[in-house]
Amino acid sequence: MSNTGATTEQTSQTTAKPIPLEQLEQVTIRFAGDSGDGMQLTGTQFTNTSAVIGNDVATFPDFPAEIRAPAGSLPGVSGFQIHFSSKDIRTAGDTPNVLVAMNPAALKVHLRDLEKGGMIIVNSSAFTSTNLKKASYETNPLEDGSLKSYRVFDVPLTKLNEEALKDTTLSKKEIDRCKNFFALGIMYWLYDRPMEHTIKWIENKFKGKTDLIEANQKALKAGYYFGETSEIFTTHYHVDQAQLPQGKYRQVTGNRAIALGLVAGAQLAGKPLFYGSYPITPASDILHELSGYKNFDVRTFQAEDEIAAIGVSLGASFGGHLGVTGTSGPGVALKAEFIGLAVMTELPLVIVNVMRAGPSTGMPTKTEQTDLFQALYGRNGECPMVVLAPSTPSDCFTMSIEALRIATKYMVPVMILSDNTLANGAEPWKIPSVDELPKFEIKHLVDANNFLPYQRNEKTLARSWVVPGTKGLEHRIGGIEKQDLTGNVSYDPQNHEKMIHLRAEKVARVANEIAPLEIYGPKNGDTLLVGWGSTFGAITSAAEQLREEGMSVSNVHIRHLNPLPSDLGSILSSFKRVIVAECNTGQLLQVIRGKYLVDAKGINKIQGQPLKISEIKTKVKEMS
Amino acid sequence: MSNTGATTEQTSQTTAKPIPLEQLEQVTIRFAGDSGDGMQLTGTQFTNTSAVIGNDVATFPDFPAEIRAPAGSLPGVSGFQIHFSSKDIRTAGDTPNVLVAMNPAALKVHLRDLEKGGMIIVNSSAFTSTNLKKASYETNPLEDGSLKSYRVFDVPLTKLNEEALKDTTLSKKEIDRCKNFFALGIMYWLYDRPMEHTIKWIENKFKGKTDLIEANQKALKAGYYFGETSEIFTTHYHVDQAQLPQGKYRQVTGNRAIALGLVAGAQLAGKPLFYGSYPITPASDILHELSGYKNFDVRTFQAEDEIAAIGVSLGASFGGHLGVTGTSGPGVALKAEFIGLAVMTELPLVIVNVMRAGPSTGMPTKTEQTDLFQALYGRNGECPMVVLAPSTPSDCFTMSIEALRIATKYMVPVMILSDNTLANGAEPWKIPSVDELPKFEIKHLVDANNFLPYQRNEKTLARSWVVPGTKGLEHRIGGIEKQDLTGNVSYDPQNHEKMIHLRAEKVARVANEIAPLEIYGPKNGDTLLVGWGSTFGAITSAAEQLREEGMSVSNVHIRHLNPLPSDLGSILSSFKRVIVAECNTGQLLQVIRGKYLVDAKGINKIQGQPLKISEIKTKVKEMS
Amino acid sequence: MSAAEVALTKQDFVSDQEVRWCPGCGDYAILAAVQKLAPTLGVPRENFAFISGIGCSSRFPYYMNTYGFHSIHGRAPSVATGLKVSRPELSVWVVTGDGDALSIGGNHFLHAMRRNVDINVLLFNNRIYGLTKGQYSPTSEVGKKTKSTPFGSLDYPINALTLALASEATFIARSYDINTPHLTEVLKKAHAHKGVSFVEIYQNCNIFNDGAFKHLTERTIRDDKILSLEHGKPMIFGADMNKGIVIRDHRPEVVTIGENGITEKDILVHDEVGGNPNITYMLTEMDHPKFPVPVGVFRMTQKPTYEELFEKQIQTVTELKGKGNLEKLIHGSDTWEVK
Amino acid sequence: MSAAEVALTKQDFVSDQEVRWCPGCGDYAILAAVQKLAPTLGVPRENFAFISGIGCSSRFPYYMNTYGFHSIHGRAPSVATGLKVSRPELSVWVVTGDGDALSIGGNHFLHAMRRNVDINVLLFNNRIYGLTKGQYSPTSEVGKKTKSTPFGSLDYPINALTLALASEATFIARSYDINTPHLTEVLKKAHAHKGVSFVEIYQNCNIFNDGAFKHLTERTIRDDKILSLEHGKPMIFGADMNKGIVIRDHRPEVVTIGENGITEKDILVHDEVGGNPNITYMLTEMDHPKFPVPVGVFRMTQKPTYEELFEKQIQTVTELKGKGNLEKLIHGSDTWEVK
Ligand SMILES: Cc1ncc(C[n+]2csc(CCOP(=O)(O)OP(=O)(O)O)c2C)c(N)n1
Ligand SMILES: Cc1ncc(C[n+]2csc(CCOP(=O)(O)OP(=O)(O)O)c2C)c(N)n1
Ligand code: SF4
Ligand code: SF4
Ligand SMILES: [Mg+2]
Ligand SMILES: [Mg+2]
Repeated sequence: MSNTGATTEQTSQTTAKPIPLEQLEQVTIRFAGDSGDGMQLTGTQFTNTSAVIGNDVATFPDFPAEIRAPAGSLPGVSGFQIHFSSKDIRTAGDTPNVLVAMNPAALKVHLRDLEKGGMIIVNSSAFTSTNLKKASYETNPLEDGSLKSYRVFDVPLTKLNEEALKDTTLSKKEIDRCKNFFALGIMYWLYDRPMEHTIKWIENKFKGKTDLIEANQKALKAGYYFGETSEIFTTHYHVDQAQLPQGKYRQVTGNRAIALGLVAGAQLAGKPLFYGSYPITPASDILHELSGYKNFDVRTFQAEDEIAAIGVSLGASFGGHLGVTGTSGPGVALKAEFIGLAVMTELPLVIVNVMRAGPSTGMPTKTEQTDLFQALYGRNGECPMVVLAPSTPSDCFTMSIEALRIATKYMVPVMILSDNTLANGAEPWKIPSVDELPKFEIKHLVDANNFLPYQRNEKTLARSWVVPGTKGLEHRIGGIEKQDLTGNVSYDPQNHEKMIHLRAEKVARVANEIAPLEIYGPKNGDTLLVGWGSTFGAITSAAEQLREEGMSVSNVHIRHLNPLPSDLGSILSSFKRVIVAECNTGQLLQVIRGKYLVDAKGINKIQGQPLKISEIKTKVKEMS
Repeated sequence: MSNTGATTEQTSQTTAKPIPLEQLEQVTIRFAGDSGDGMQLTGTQFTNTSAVIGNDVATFPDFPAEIRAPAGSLPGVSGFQIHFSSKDIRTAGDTPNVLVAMNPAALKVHLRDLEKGGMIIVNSSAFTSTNLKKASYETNPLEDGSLKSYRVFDVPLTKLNEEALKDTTLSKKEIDRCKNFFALGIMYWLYDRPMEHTIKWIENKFKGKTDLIEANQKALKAGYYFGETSEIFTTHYHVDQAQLPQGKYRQVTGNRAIALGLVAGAQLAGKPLFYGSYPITPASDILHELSGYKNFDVRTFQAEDEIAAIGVSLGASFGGHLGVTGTSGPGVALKAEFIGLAVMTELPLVIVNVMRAGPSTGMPTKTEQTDLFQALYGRNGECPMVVLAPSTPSDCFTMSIEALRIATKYMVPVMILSDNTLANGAEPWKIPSVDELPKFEIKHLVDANNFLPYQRNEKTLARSWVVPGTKGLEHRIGGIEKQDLTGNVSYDPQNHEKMIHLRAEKVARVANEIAPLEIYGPKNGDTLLVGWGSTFGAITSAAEQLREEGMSVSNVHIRHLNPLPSDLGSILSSFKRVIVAECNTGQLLQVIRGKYLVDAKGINKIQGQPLKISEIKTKVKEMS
Repeated sequence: MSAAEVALTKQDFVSDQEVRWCPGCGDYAILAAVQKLAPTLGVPRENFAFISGIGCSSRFPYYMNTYGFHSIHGRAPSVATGLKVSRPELSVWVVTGDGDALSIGGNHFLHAMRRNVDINVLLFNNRIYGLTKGQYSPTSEVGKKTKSTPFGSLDYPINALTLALASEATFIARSYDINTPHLTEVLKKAHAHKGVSFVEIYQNCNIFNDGAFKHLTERTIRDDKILSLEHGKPMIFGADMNKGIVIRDHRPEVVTIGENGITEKDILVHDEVGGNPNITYMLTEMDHPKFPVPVGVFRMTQKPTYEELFEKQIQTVTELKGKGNLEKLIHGSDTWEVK
Repeated sequence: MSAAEVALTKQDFVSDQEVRWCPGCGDYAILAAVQKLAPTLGVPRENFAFISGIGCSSRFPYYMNTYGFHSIHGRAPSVATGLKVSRPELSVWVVTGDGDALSIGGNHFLHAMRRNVDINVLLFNNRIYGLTKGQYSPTSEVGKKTKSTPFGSLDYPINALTLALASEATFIARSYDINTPHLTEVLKKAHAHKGVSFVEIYQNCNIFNDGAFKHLTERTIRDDKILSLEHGKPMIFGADMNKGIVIRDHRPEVVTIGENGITEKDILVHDEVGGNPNITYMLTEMDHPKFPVPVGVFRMTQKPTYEELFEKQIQTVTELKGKGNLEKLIHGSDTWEVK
């Protein structure tokens, strides 16, 4: 098992038997099994326990394609990766050090990602000839020597678990469903984590079902003690607490953070939130989450399609609520015409795009950053829109509030570009105090004197937000070009050009709000890595590691994609070489080249998978 | 009346009275009147006669906004501009030299475009107090001296026409409807054109209605003789034949040329054409036109919306027909998701976008080039598409054939970007001989041996086009990522990246088909003007005139926007200064800067009106 | 607010925008009727909102001096739904055309109907696309020759009323442009109805489809061609008021009172309130030339509106869970402290 | 081609792709029924095309060893229409779900019905969004608790059959996943019908909406809860075959044969061919618990198909004008010569 920290040997304090406890700086584990094996749950438990004991953690689930594949088949494999560390980490880890494989298919699918020499813990009970066939293994990999470059630990998990639970009242099927806790128990022992958190969680989860509580807890403990006593393992490991900033923490995924951010934003503004959406992977969870928050003055509306979803949200914005619509790439395509209407009518609206791999239906459960062009340019006419890109799951919270604030302050639609990596990846989040969050005031015009629907605020160029029901301010809006000030229909050539510039200028002025970019590393030098969105962790870590290796590499991460931060140009010109790393064929790259005329190059990956630290490092070295 | 040619005085040969006949090189006339005044017809007649007698001509209609406004009102004004010349011309003229105004509203709307000192022929009978009020004139401009910097010719057209036709059997209303022919008659005399063509046209048009034939012909002649005898005019004018290439000519608008090109392309390929569309200004005429060609194996389908329109067309392409769908910007937004499916399923499909002023509903009857970004980038995922842009009305014919050829040869969707200027503008078109047109063969695979749906032609990378009904080649396609070769569903990371590159490479290889760019002017020098689409005439003429004025200005016009011609890069680098002129805020500009890293600047106009030669010249001078 | 403070007049509902329909267009009469009706409804002017899609008809909001939204083609029902759900106190009207509502907007139309949002949907049916200059529409008759179908259209037309019924619209009615009193009465009832109200209005497009309803609505023949539905009254029509509708063999039939022993008592009585949907279906399907075309209110049934249910759910959940606490929400259930 | 040369078998219609539905999903039974039926229809395998949208159900084409197109969400009817119109000789089937057809695809659905294109539309109705993991659909009952409606859904459901009838579909039927013989019979008739055929198939999603139709289709209660429509037969149902449907007061009613003097002769006889649409309407609206749910063919009427009219128009115009001459066409009527 490779890791960057120094390792020391010491005797385990938790067990009597003298199994050496090795100190590690960080570990990446991939849990993999059949969709029905509960790997997401196992991974989440491991994660939460690790977080609670003070490690820094980051996770990334790898779901099977949307349809449930037959049990034991390759497409049915579900994976969950957790990276935990005694240092500050930013990604779910490039290469797992450990693979827990609950069946042959899981081994087959995930083996190629495991580091050479890594540890494999397999549920050997599942390596039956039927299962081997389902996974297209011709011979049993546990026997044919094909795994000899790894450290393989055969554990007949199914059987051991059955054994452990044979005295319970559960059916055989129910017993089998507990085996993930048996596996978790082993891993808790192996990485020296306490069982308390999970024991409590089981109690809560199965409240009222004593037999299930007992069985699952028993499985967990049995696994733990099996690790301790079986002599299969000759070492176990400890990863120290990380030095995280003081405070209260929770785990949060990007999708949940968006939901929470939208609720928070609405409450800060003192307005109802209206979320119109049509289900689509991987954005549906935002709808699910928000629909549970009805007591927060949150209104959710499942529309007949994506077009109607943005339509009702725009209608709600017209009515003075905070209209938001969420979807993924193909849904954004359908919303394009309505986004144009929002631009023209200058109403506030937030559009969330949780990007997935395209084009077309593409690979709905996989990640990609290929919708940037669509966000910037995917509409008819000159139709600029503010585009924000959170860079971590918890940043989704911040940027959602930011989106609502900008949308209402400038009276513009704002798109949030999240992606599958952020949406389903989790990280510890230092919970902000509500008092610290930026309140923002929304004023609806009510004064009927000298009212002109398209008169603008001098600073922001925003027109005023007048809510139907306000006496004396009756007016009409629509998608035909508007006359300056009055908002009446106008075909006047000069007026048209003026309005096009006004709408563009309004978006441009949002740049005034953007804090100076944070430069990770020296402020000038050889290479500047530029990124946006979910690649933040990988890029920043890669730059950091390259600096540690003696190279001159800094990085900036762009969270406002339109308008771009005003200091970006001067930062770019402070480096000899600019490299834009993104999960597409070079979309931000093209924008930056065109705007700043720097001969930037791209690091591009379009595999439906996040960029890895090592991939970035290798490429940067090649390009230097 | 200003004009660039020398003028000579000679005595008119067609009249006995010695009214001097002045020689002009070129003239631009704007006919303007109420929607009901028949100005489009009048303009077209004048154009056709001018073409028949050998002038070069170019026209541009300026329709009122879609809704019919009340008679006499400002929004109800309809205009038609014709530019005719003894030299080769390329635009409908920057600034009219002559304005024919049938009522006060027409005068009000169009006066600002007229050259200072220009000629105004007004129908003074229409300058009643009611009409003046409708046109928001507080005083009568014919009397208040506000027109003193123009040469105004008061003609009580309505009255004169009534007089002339008082002996016919027509009702008063019917008589009034003939007055445009009276005006046309005057203009024929004034510009020394024969009446034959129009006399014949009237006969055909009103076949069987002798009274109407007689009346209209009478009005025409009365106008003509009024010009000759009334002594209002002290000069009349002659514009010589232009030196056009030998051959047979007709007038053609861009919309008609697209329809003809699509039919021609289908016939050249020996396949039925399937045109699925939903009406939208200014693209509807293509549907109208094609729906009349049912005897050319043309199938037209008016769908329930734009999404269905592209859906049926893609279905027809799947069935082995040539699927085409046509619309304008907002419709393209709706088609985005289906275009992605066409990219993924690698079926041939042509999408016509007749651009209009946006964003949103915008100004539907006005022109703009603002959908380039949408064409290139307006879809989710990495979703490249071939984009072509005809540069003149008749080039629409050529590019439509080209689009069908590329779509079927490379198995890709192809977008044609036309615009309102091309769509409704007309020019003489040297009719090609059918034999000269490039035949292209389409082969549907029928051999069932070793069939793989996504196996590719080595040169084009096209997969084969297999038509349902072909025995042994049953296969399934769809929008989920395809496995290389088999086309089966695949979530494999490496395969995904490979397929993204293959689809991009297929589009990139279309560059092999593009002829070297024509450089107008010297092959290197100070300034290169770059353009695309309908600005061809204005840019080329501006460059030519600037050269004549001694400046070093060349231009290239890009007809293939994706992929860009492979020689563009080296051409750009042969000039000190690159200026991209377009009717948007700089879309091609941004693409060129990003791709070639040249510090190109833009000349941009977004007024819903075409760029003028003079505007380009002024800007180029400012920028030099 | 329940009533305007100062009595409003028609003029209060006329906006400052010049009306831009073709002279003679049926839309003028409908506009005038609405402008005249609006001040009588007891709704403050600022509480009216007119939402439209795209089409000649959809220009309507510009001419009403109320709140208005000229949205995009076919999508007005969704904008109106969003508005009504967030502002239930408003009187929200959708103005749409046969292309806007039934061609591109068919899906939003049917979902608006089934949701029973309390909006009033006025469909100006001129059986043509007016704004785009005359292509056939989903309500055009088969064989219609238009710009896009020079040899005749092939699609069988859609019956908007039957579609509304199939989508369980709670208020369904029909009227026509040139009968202001009838139109006004129908619109008044549409407004009064709690729940979605659908009104088809036959409207003449004198430019691209002139006379489309002449064979029904012209004053001289109207009585014979149109059946005016009135609640509680037998379905009698005809210049001599001697024709009536009966149902025989589960089909409607036209009979003559006084012939074959038919008396007024035999004639089907219209029940717009407690109506039998099977009869409503027969009525929506009755068409020229076999039958007179029914106008008036076909049905008016009660069920909770979408926005009522929506508000109630929010209330119920809030009562159950208590007003949400943001601090608690963002903490979630699983936190830990780093010291 | 009128018949396959060598007799085809079910196996010929099984593709090489592994079927990826959840174990126990109702889709399996429907797939098996179609694969078994296909070889018996006398259509060469290469002349079948299955077109779908997106959803679990829409994976169907991948498993049929025929031509297939897995298109985008809700749009299958348009792709199928384009294909059928350009290749009338093909047997074109649309496979869709309740979300695919009635939510995002509602408009294309209704326009496909009204056009009467000769395609067979199979709607797998599981009253839930399966693929996106369990949100309510337009056919979900009011108050449905799902991921997106934890406190219950508010929208009134859509009745797909009534909607098809309102859109004038010429063939309307219903069957259910677990009754293979019935389903096969219905699909066979759908195939035989010239014109659009709409078949709603109740389908169990055992993961996200398990048992949605259990109260109707379970073997033990089926006879009491389901009314099997058979042409020319009285509408009798019930375990003891003693319940029947009569129409009273223009409403259907359940009666018991042998009670109150009711005999078999009083029972309404089903006429699927010459059917009275007013009765069809009553049948499509009959629902649990008040009524047994009808299955079988509700109606099967004849009118020219869209593609027939389409072809005929091309022929007629071509006969009238002569085969088009490209040279002449591009010359137009107004040319001049430059010498
Ligand atoms: C997305 C989109 N597609 C097409 C159009 C063009 N369009 C505008 S109105 C219209 C149809 C109008 O017909 P109808 O709804 O019957 O209204 P009418 O003009 O007859 O009142 C069409 C096709 C558009 N504006 N937007
Ligand atoms: C444009 C678009 N929007 C949303 C989705 C996500 N999506 C896929 S299938 C589906 C609904 C599936 O429900 P249904 O049609 O009933 O099919 P089932 O899975 O139940 O068979 C949705 C919302 C999508 N693929 N594309
Ligand atoms: S085109 Fe027809 S519907 Fe439109 S304004 Fe004119 S008359 Fe009215
Ligand atoms: S989710 Fe439901 S409908 Fe989809 S495959 Fe599974 S059981 Fe079938
Ligand atoms: Mg209409
Ligand atoms: Mg479903």
